[in-house]
Amino acid sequence: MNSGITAANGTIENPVILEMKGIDKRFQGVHALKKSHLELRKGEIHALVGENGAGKSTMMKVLTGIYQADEGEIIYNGEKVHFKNPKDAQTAGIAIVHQELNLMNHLTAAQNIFIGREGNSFFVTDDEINVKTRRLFERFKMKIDPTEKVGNLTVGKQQMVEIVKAISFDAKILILDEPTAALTKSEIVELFDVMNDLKAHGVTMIYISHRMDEIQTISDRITIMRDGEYVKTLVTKETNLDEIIKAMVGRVIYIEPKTGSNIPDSAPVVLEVRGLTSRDVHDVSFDLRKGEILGFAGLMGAGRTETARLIFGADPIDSGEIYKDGKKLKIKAPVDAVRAGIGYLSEDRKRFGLAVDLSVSDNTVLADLENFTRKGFIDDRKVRETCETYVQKINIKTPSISQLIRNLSGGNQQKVIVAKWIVRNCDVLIFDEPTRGIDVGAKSEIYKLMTLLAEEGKSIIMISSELQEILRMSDRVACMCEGRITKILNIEDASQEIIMKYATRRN
Amino acid sequence: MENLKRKFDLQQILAPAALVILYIFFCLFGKNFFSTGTLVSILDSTYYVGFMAFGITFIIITGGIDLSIGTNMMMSALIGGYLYTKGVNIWLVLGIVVLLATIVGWINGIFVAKLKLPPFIATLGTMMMTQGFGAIMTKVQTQRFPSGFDVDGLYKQIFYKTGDGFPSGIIYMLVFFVVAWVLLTKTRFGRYAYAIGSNEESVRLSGVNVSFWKIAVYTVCGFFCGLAAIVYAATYTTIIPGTGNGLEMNAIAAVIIGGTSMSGGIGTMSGTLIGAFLMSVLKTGLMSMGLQGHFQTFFTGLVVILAVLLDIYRTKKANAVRKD
Amino acid sequence: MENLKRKFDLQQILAPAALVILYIFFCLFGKNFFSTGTLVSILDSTYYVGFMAFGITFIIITGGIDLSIGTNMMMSALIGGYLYTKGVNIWLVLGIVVLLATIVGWINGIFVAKLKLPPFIATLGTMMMTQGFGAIMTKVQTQRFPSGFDVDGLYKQIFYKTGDGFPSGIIYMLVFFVVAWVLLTKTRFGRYAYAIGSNEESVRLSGVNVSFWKIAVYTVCGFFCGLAAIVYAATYTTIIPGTGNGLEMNAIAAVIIGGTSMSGGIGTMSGTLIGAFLMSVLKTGLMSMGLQGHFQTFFTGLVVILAVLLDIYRTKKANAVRKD
Amino acid sequence: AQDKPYIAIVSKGFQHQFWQVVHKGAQAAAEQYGVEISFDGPPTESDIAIQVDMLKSAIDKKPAAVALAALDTESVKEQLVSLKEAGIPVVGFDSGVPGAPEGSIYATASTDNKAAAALAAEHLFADERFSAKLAEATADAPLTVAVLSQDATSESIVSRTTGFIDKLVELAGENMTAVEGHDKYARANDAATLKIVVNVPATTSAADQKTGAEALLSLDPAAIYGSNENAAGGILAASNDGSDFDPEKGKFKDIIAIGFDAGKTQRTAVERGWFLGSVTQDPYQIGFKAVELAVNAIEGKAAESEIVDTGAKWYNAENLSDPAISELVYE
Ligand SMILES: Nc1ncnc2c1ncn2[C@@H]1O[C@H](COP(=O)(O)OP(=O)(O)OP(=O)(O)O)[C@@H](O)[C@H]1O
Ligand SMILES: Nc1ncnc2c1ncn2[C@@H]1O[C@H](COP(=O)(O)OP(=O)(O)OP(=O)(O)O)[C@@H](O)[C@H]1O
Ligand SMILES: [Mg+2]
Ligand SMILES: [Mg+2]
Repeated sequence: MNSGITAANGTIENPVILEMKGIDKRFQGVHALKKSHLELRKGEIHALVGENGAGKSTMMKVLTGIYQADEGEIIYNGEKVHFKNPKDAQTAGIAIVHQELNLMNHLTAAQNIFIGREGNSFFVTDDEINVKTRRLFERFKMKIDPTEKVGNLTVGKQQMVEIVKAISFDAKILILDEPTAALTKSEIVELFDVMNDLKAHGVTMIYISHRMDEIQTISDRITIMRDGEYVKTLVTKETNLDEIIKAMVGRVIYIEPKTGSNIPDSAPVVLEVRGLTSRDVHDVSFDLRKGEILGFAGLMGAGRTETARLIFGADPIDSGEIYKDGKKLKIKAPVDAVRAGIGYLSEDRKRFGLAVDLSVSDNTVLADLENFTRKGFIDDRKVRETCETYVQKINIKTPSISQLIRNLSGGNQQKVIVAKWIVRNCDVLIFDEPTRGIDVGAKSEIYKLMTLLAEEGKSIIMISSELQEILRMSDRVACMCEGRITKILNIEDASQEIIMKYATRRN
Repeated sequence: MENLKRKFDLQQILAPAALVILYIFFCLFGKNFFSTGTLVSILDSTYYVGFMAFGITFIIITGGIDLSIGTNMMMSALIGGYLYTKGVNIWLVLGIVVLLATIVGWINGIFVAKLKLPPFIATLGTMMMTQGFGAIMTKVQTQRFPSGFDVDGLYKQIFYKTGDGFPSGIIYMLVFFVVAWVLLTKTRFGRYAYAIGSNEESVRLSGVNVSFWKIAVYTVCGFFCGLAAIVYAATYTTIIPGTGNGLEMNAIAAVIIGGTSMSGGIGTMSGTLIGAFLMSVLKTGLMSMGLQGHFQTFFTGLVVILAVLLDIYRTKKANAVRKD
Repeated sequence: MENLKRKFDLQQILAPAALVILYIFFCLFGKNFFSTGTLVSILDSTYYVGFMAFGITFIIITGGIDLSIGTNMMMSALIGGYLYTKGVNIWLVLGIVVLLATIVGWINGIFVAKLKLPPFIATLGTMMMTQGFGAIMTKVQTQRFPSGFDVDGLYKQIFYKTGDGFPSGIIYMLVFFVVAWVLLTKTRFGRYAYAIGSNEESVRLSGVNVSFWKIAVYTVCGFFCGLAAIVYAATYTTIIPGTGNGLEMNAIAAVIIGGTSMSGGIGTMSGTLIGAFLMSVLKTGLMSMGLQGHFQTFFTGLVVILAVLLDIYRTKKANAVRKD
Repeated sequence: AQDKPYIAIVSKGFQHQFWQVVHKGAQAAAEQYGVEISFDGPPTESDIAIQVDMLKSAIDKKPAAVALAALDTESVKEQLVSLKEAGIPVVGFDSGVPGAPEGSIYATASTDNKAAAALAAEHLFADERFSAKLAEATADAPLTVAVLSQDATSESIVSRTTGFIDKLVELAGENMTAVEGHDKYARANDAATLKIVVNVPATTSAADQKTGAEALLSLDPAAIYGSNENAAGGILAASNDGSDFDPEKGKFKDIIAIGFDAGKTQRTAVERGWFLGSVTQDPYQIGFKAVELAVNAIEGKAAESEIVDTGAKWYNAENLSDPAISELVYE
């Protein structure tokens, strides 16, 4: 990739520093890890891949003493170890950056990084840790004020604080569980520099990600897991994408870019956005045609989500107009947008997409309940029938429609949300990071679904940080940078390089 | 899923079981506990708590709280009594009572949904304000509703007890229990209450007018406080200013014992009903065992904690499921 | 960042300003309000609320709540008075009072941190239990501490007022205000309180023994209730069984007025102190204007709401920062 | 600021009609003697802290005199002393300030609660239905008299409860009686043919008073007595506003009910003969005399007597028609 880093050699012959043998872990109902296995060599960057729910995070949580394995043993520096809690692991030099952000928003960056390490004295002062933190930030060329409250940082910066926190244990082994899920390309490059720097200092790293390009860039070896089982370990340089994916999903999936769009320029314009402006979005204008998929590419913080939220009425608009089928819309709240037939699938399902305590069926009809009520009462039969049809139609994997949505896998949750908007028969759907944190298998299904919807004449805006995804799905690509649309490309003219150019153009 | 089912069935069975067991226990060890007389007084002391509990169940399911229910009830009753003594027609008075309470509920709703005040704080404020207001309005004087034999005594016969001592109040209460139950389980109102309690933002982003429905929930709770005020007036005739705070905790206790989660999204109306009865049985029962008043307070507290511990233990499994 | 800074400075200024303005207001319109006598009675009525408020500030900053502080204080005082009348040495009694309250706090901590009960529920339970327990222990008898003129009156001179009327209680309170302030701002205890209130899970994942510190927080709150009990006894001499519930709301109101957030992570001890004073000034002031007791209740409620509205308005911008 | 002398009146309550009448009396006296008064009281009779604070701020207003009905003497001792030092005279009213430090109280206008309660006991004993039953009662089948006592803390309630019990014991004979229910009054006696059961509800709230009354009624006693308006209210609430005591067709027709104080519902119950009768104080006089005493004190007159008994009357269906009685029985 354009980060231009290649895996350093020589680590593969290094001595084994850590070995997890026959790790078995059950949760109520779920057999998360089945006699799983992992071997680390000193100073290597070891990628851990697998579909959602493969057991990667659990494996790491066992290693760092957050969960206790039911069976199996961990051998670290040649001796058998057993970490009862995260502290044990830390003191043994094993640090982790968790998949989901875990920061205390009301505390400063320094306080966050050194929480639990204020020293043994009962009294604490910040002077010392502020200095230490500043040094750390400088070392990795990060522009963050140690005394800034973390709540005021952007997600990217917060992620960096997390990483610095983990590093600050000067750990022998550093675990990064999907650290890039919320990072921009440039931040990812920064991160990789940091990782290589650490590698040079002999730190061993486990790197979990769903992004194959990154894995191929940064890792020395790759361990693949499937359904809580160890599949195989590959040497990055000696393998290729297909082999990895095959091992992950047990089948081959090709992601080839779309060659051309079959949406005629004559196709009617469904959504027309003019001069949309707010604090973080400036004068955004574009048309969305019937049956088209308009990709929104850009670095994180480019303003794509914000644009979507503005169109959807989730955040207040400063100025600008929105026309639907030629009619001007007055959108003050999501209610208005939904009435106008616009649906929005948030980039953060858990927080903005789902009512987790509710069932699949409740979530499916949530946006359209008034049409499922007769004389003020909810028509349960109609609800059931509708839901069952959609469960079939877009094959949502769930034991029953009365299943609590929180028990579904990410991919299937995403499908339910899609169903929600189709039920509400919205003809403009905004997918924000539709495949974030979703495994390769589920991904391709979501892609199929989107294509299907487009063919049915729905118009789709797809915000994504994964360029292959953009290239594969879009008819046209809108590139955003710092809240502005810098260019709208036809798919024929688009390539990763070109998109990146516009996505980083400052104007 | 299984967990959920099991939990649900247990829910269905456990609470009523506890109620029955407790009743039998007191029948065996209490003095003249097993008698229609006692049964009736158990019902009597359930009415007003019950109504408040029904109302606040909706709110707690949305993940909110209302500390003002007790004082709201008293304030409405007070002002009602005041108007009655000023010669306003009794039925009109009752109407006004309900209206007043409903308005207070609506105000709570505005505070919470529009002004975005945390429910605890907003209703703590209105709790103090209603308590003060009622006293101020009535110049801190005890207000009296007509007793059963005054001209206007009829309303007591309807809402509390007929001349020949039939507890008509229970009918009044059950009718509105059904209303509450239907509201919660069969209507958009109820469905949104659960949804909001489960994840408010995602409901908003589903194009639901959340603040409208939240206001509705608090208003309905106010309405039920009004109904409570009527039955309170009918039962105790005399309304004393500056009282009412503390009652909210009884109602909340009933809701909790009934298995509704304080964090929202989970709860049933039947649970609340049973919780309310359970508390009355406990109260009357301990008295009949010759235990002085304060054992009630103590044991009610104990029951609240045990009930929830049991609940946690039961649903541990269900909760354990993936947080990530 | 700016917003935050600005907010913070405002915080610093606004509350004290309000306090002063209110005081001046009453000096102008109250009857002989501007007098050392009045000032002293303002202090007097602040003591016990203040101590409870200090204690619960820690808990609220962790995002918890303690409804049992009022009844806990009363229970400890009751049992203390009981022991005293049974002839136990006064100083020993005071020690036991504090110990009892601390134990109750510790129990709350266990319920919340170990048994994972929601704080609201756990402390609702202990609230009822302590209230009942105190009454049961003392056979529902009023308990009396020595008044200033009895042999053991000395303790009053220390904790409440010297013979020649100097309000020594204020010293007692300020000393422990400093203790509370140091605890909150300068120690790991306080740091973790903020951290837990801000994001408990991440504190746990950072290898901090969260439940230990949570228990500590509730225990400390209990300890402060004990201190409150002493000054309450010293001020009012007579302790009545079955009272104390409702007081918690005054303490909480003080904390809220002081700008501490119910959702945890944000709050200051000085804010709480000012909040407590503000309420006493309001109380005494309204009385001195010849307004019936219930105007206090009303206006306190109003102030709570206004205070928080103001806070929300002030921090709106700060909050606006990216939700996604 | 004021030219008229100012008298701060701190009562034990404010809500009950009783206090309203006291207030009236006080105002009347205030006009007659040309003084300014303020009248305030805590929300419930267990709010000692509130009363103390009220008294304090009353003192801070620099009154010419203070009239006080203390919830509890201990808690106000200190104020009494400072009042004495400040040379501000204090008069007691209603239950007054029993056991106050020497010379801190000028005089007290109050009902002798013990005596008043004794009235009730006497009339109960005089009732032939009751005496008949008592005659039949044996040690194995003793007769029960139930007493509902609002709380075990306020002086006046306690003395009204004791007054009633003691008189009953005196009339029935020490060795014939036992008292149980509440430790404060309890006195065991196996030979007892008359059992007096006292109940003190959890709180002073109407709901708990009712529950207490119900608990007592479920023992089917020969008689039940409520020792103040609130307790009587509990009995009324538990008996369908008293109608259950209807001697012909009432649910509790064999139970003799006796109240204390007045109030509309209670008055009706007495009028209709559901209650055997009730004892009323003379709240108007209490208020009037209180101010009168205060004025005397201000003018430096010596008090004639420590206590000015404002009297208490037994009223029942018969004598209610008599206006002299009727005017005492407030609605
Ligand atoms: N606390 C838990 N309770 C119950 N089940 C759990 C828990 N944590 C994980 N699981 C289950 O264990 C399995 C492995 O989960 P895990 O999070 O390790 O997968 P993953 O490989 O990290 O997936 P992703 O790529 O989405 O992070 C999943 O089926 C998950 O549902
Ligand atoms: N609710 C919000 N309040 C304040 N600032 C916001 C909010 N949402 C986004 N921002 C800011 O607006 C800018 C655009 O953020 P946005 O999330 O829209 O970018 P994006 O292109 O969606 O990138 P990503 O979705 O990967 O985060 C960022 O600087 C972000 O900090
Ligand atoms: Mg994971
Ligand atoms: Mg985005």
